[in-house]
Amino acid sequence: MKKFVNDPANFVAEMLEGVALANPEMLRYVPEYNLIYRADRPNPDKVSVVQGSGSGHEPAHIMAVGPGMLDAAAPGNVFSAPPVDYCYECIKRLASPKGVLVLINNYQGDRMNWDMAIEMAQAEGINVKSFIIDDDVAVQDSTHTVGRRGVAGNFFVIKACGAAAERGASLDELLRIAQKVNSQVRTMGVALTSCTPPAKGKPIFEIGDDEIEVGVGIHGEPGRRRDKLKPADAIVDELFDAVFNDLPFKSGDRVAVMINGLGGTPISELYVLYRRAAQRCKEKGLTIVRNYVGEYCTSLEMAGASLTLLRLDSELEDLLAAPAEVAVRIF
Amino acid sequence: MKKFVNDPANFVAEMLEGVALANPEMLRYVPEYNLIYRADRPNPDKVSVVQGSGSGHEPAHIMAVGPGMLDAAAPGNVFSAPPVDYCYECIKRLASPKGVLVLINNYQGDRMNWDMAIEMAQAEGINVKSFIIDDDVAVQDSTHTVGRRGVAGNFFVIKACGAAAERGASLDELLRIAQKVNSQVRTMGVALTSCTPPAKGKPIFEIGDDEIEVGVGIHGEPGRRRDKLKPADAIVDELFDAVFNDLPFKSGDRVAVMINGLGGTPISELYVLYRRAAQRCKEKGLTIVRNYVGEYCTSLEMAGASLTLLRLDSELEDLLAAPAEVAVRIF
Amino acid sequence: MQEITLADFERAIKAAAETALRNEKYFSELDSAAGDADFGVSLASGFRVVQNDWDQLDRSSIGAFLLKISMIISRNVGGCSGPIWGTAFMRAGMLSRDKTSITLEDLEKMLTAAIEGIQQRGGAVEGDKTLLDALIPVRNKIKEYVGKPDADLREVLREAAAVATEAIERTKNWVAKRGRQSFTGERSVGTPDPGIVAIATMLNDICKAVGVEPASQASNG
Amino acid sequence: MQEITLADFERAIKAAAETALRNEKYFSELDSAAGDADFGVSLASGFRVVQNDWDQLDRSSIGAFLLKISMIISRNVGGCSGPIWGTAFMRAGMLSRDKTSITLEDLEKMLTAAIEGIQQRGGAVEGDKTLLDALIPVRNKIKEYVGKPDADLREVLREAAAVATEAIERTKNWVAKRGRQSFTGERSVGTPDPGIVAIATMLNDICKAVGVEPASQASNG
Ligand SMILES: Nc1ncnc2c1ncn2[C@@H]1O[C@H](COP(=O)(O)OP(=O)(O)O)[C@@H](O)[C@H]1O
Ligand SMILES: Nc1ncnc2c1ncn2[C@@H]1O[C@H](COP(=O)(O)OP(=O)(O)O)[C@@H](O)[C@H]1O
Ligand SMILES: [Mg+2]
Ligand SMILES: [Mg+2]
Ligand SMILES: [Mg+2]
Ligand SMILES: [Mg+2]
Repeated sequence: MKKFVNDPANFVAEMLEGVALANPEMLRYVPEYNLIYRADRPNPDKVSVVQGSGSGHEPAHIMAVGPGMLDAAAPGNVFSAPPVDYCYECIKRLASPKGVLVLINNYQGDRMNWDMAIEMAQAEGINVKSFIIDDDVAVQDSTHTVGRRGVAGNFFVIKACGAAAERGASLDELLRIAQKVNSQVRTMGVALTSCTPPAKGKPIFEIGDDEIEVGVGIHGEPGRRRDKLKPADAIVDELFDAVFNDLPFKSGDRVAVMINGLGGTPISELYVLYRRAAQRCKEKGLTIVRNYVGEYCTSLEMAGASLTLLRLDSELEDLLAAPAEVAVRIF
Repeated sequence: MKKFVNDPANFVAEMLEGVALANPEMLRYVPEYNLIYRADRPNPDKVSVVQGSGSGHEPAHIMAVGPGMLDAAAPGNVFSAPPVDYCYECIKRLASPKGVLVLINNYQGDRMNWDMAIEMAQAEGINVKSFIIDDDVAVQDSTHTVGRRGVAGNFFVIKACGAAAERGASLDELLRIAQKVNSQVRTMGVALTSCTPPAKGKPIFEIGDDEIEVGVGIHGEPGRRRDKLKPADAIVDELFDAVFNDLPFKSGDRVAVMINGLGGTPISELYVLYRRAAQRCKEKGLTIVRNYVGEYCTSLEMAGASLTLLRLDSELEDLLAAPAEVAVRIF
Repeated sequence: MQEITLADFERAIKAAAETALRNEKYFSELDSAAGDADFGVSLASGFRVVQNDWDQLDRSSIGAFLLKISMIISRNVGGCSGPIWGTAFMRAGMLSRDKTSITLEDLEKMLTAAIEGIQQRGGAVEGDKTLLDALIPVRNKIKEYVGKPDADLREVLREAAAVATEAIERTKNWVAKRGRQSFTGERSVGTPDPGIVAIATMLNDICKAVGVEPASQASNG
Repeated sequence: MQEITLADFERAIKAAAETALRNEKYFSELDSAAGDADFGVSLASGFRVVQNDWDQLDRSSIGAFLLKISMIISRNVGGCSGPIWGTAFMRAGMLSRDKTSITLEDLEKMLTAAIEGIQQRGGAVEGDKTLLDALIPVRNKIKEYVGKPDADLREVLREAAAVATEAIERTKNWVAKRGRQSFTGERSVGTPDPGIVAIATMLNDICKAVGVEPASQASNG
C-alpha cells in the first residue's frame, strides 16, 4: 500500500483535522463525532442540510460543507457508515426551528444509522426529515443496498437543496426539491483499477491489467460486468447509453452533465471523456446547460470515472446557478 | 497502461477539445496550435498573460485560463515543450498594445522555443517579454534544466500577475511582480509512483513497492534521493525543512501554503499532509494567510505531492485575494 | 400481579452481556457458515462497553437505562446488528422513559415496539430467518399471560426462553433473506441463524441468573 | 566579386536536406553512443517537410526563404536541435529579408548572427563539443576572404567544408558539455559529436551539388 498515511487508524481523523486547519474561519470540527459544520450554523431562519456516509469519497461530503451547500457532514470511517451517535450529534447540533434535512445515499448502513438517529432526535422534539438518494443505474440491488445505490448524483441534490435552503425554503419544500432532483438524475461509473482503504492495506477487489468493471460501486461493489479495456469513447458510449435510456432522457431536454473522477484518474483524461459525452449529448438532441468535470464522489485512489446526466427545468437551472462555496480552496 | 484514451496520438487534442466544449462561452480553441484563449482577449487596455509548457500537468496551465488568471495557454504534447510556431501564434493572437507577458517554467525546451517565438514576434514589433519561474528547491540542475525547475509555485506567479494585469498593471510592473513572487516561493515534491504518458505506454521510471523519490520533478526527473516509504508526517517534515531552509523563511513570516497533488493521490491524503504542514508552520512561527490543497501542477496519474511555501507581503496578499475564475467548473 | 422493576432489567442486561462475551467466538463461527463471521465479535464489542460502563449507566428510569444501552450498542456494534439491536432497545426504552417498574402488559408493548422497530429498520418480516423469528414467538408467548392476574413472572420467563430455543431448530432449514447471509442464498439452509441462537441463549442465561430452571438449553459456547 | 543569389541558397538547402534524409540512421547512431539517439530522426523529420513543401516555399527574398526554413525546422525538429537550427536560420534570415543576392561580407554577418543566436538559445560556447565547434571555424574561414575582391566563391566553399570536416577529428576526444550527451559525461569522449558531423557532411554535400571537389570526405551514411 503506497499512501500518505500515518497510523491507518487515524487516517480519517487526521484528514478531518487537516480540513479544519485549512478552514479555521468557515468550519468547526468536533473530533469526538467526526463532525464538520459551518461556524455560523445552525441558523434559526434556515433549514440545516446535512449528510454523513463513509469516508473515502472526498470531496463528498465533508468538503461540500459551505454556504449554499451542506451545513454539516458527519463521516464514518473509510467506506463505513457513521455510527448512530455521530448522526445523532450532527442532527442535534444543527437543529434549527426550521428543521434539519438529512440527505442519505442509499446504503443499508447509512440508512439504518441515520434513521435511528432521526428517531431519537424526533423523540426529543427536533424537526428532522431525511431523503434517500439512489441515482446509480448500474444494478438494482447490491451487496450494500436494497434498491439502487446513491453516487455522484448526490452532488446535485446537495447543490439544489443547499441553494434553496439558503433562500429560506421550508423543510417540506426542500424534500420536494430533493425528490425532483433525484427523480431526474442518473449515473453510471466504471473502474480501471481497485483501491486500498488505509486500515485494510489491501485492494478491495482484484482486477486484471486489461480489465474494467462496468457499473462499479463507489466501495468497489461489483457492477454489471467485467469487460476488456477499450477506447475512451467506447467506454463513454456504454455509460451514456445506460444513463440516457434509464430515465429515459429525450431529444430537447436541457441537462447538466457531470464527468466525475473516482480518485486516481487525472483531469486530462476526464476531459477526454467529457468531449465524447458532449458529442453524444449533441447527437441525442440534449442541450448542455451546465457541465461539471472533476472529482465529486470518489473511491480513494481508484482509477475510473462516472457519468451523470440531470434533466433540468427552470427551477433546477436556477438553483444550480446560485452562488455556493466549499471548504476546498481552488485559487 | 490503464487510461481513458482513444488513439494516444490524439490525447492532448481530445483533452483540449473537451476543455473547449466545456467552456464554449469563456474560451476559444485553435486546434492547429493547441491554443486555448479567453474569448474576450486580447484586450487593448490590458497586458496579456500567457503560458505554455508540456501537457500532462493539468490543471496547469490550460485550466488556469480565465479572468484574473491566464489569458491564453499553448501546451505542447505530453511532457514536451510547445513547438515554436505554437508559441509564436499564441503571442501573435494575444498581442496587446500594453504588451504580452510569457510565463515560462524553467525547462530548456520551453525556454528555447518561447525565446525563439518571442524574437520572431519582437521582430514584427510586438511588445512581448518573458519571465522564468524556478521554484523547485530539490536539485540545482537536472536532466531537463540548467538551474532549478519551475513547478507548482508557478500557480502563484500566474495568480499574482493575472490579478495585477486585470487591474491594468504595465508589462514592466508585471515583470516586477513575477520576480517578487518567484523570489519568495519555494517548492519540493515527492513521488510514490511513476506515471505513464499515453503515447509512451510505459511508466517513465521504475520505483519499488516500498520506495519513494524525494524531490521528484514533474516529468519524473530524479530528485534528491530514493528513500523507503515512511509515515506521512515524516515525509512532510522532509519537504517542509527543505523548503523552509532554502529561502530561508523565518519566524513571523506571513505565508501561503500549498499542498499540491501530483495526479493519483486522493484529496483525503492531501489533507493529511496539510495537517502536518500547518503544524510545522505553527511551530516555526509562520502565519498561514491562505492555503491551497488540491491539484495545481500534476504529472499525469503519478501518486505523490509537493509542498510550496510563499512568503507574503501586503501587495501579494492583496493579489492572491483578488477574484479569479478558471475554466474548470467546481460547483 | 408482580411488577417488573429496574433491578430486574439490570439483572437481565447483565446476564445478556455475559452471554455475548462468553459466546463471542461461537456466535462468529455460526455467522461464518453463511454470513461474514462478524456477528459474535460485533455483539461482544457492544456488550463489553456495557460491562465496562456498568457503574455509570443512567438509572433514573427503566427507559433511561434502556436508552443508554441502546446508545452503547448502536455506537459499538458493527454490521447490521448495531442499528437493529440499538433500535430494539431504543423503542422499548421510549415506552418506559418515566417508569421505574412496569407491568407484563407494558413489557409486551415494549417488546412489540422493539419488534416493529427492527422490522422498520431492516425491512425483515417473520420467516426471513432473523432474530425476529425468535423475538416474535417470545412476544406472543408473553401476550398469552397478559391480563392473567395470577401469572407468575418466573414462569413467563421460562416459557419465553423455551419458545426462543425452539426457534433455533424450527428455522434451521429455512433460507436466510436478510443481512450478509442472504447473499450466499442456499448456503444458509441447514445452519442455525446466529441472531436466533443469540436471543435464545440470552434468555436461557437470564433464567439462570434469576434462578429459574430453563426448559431446555440452547447452547454453551 | 560575385554575389551569392537566392538560387545558390536554394541549391544549398536542397543539398542539406538530402544529407539529413540520407543520414537519418547514421546520425542517430552517432547520437546513441553518448546521447539519446534521436538526432538523425529529429533532423530528418524537419528536412523531410522542407523537401515536401519545396515548391510552395516563399522565395520573395533570401531572408523570406530562410525564415520559412526556420519555421519548418523549429516546428518539426524535436530535442534541442529544433530551436538551435531554427534560430540559426531565423537570425540569418532576418539580415537578408529584403535581399535576393548578397555579398560574402553579408554571408559572414549572417553566419555570425546565426552563431550568436545558437549561443544565446542554448548557452553553449566554443569548446563545448557542439556544432558551434564546426560553425565558428567555418565563419572564421569565410571572414578571411571578406574584402578580398578576387576571392573565388567556390574556393571559399571548399575551404569552409574542409575546416568543418577537420573539426570532427579535432573535437572527438573532447567532453560534451551541452544537450543530452552532456548527461553521460565522459562517455562522449572518443565519439564524434553528431552535430559537427552533420554540419561537415552538409557542407561537403553542398560542394558536390555545385560541382566543387571537396578537400576531403566527412562521411557517407
Ligand atoms: N434486516 C435484518 N432484520 C433483522 N435481523 C437481521 C437483519 N439482518 C440480519 N439480521 C440478524 O442479524 C444477524 C447477523 O448479524 P451481523 O452478522 O451483525 O450482521 P451482518 O449481516 O451485517 O454481518 C443474523 O443472524 C440475523 O438474525
Ligand atoms: N546547447 C546546445 N547548443 C548548441 N548545440 C547543441 C546544444 N545541445 C546540443 N547541441 C548539438 O545538438 C546535437 C544533438 O542534437 P539532438 O540529439 O537533437 O539534441 P538532444 O540533446 O536534445 O537529444 C549535439 O550533437 C550538438 O552538436
Ligand atoms: Mg455477519
Ligand atoms: Mg457484517
Ligand atoms: Mg539527442
Ligand atoms: Mg533529444
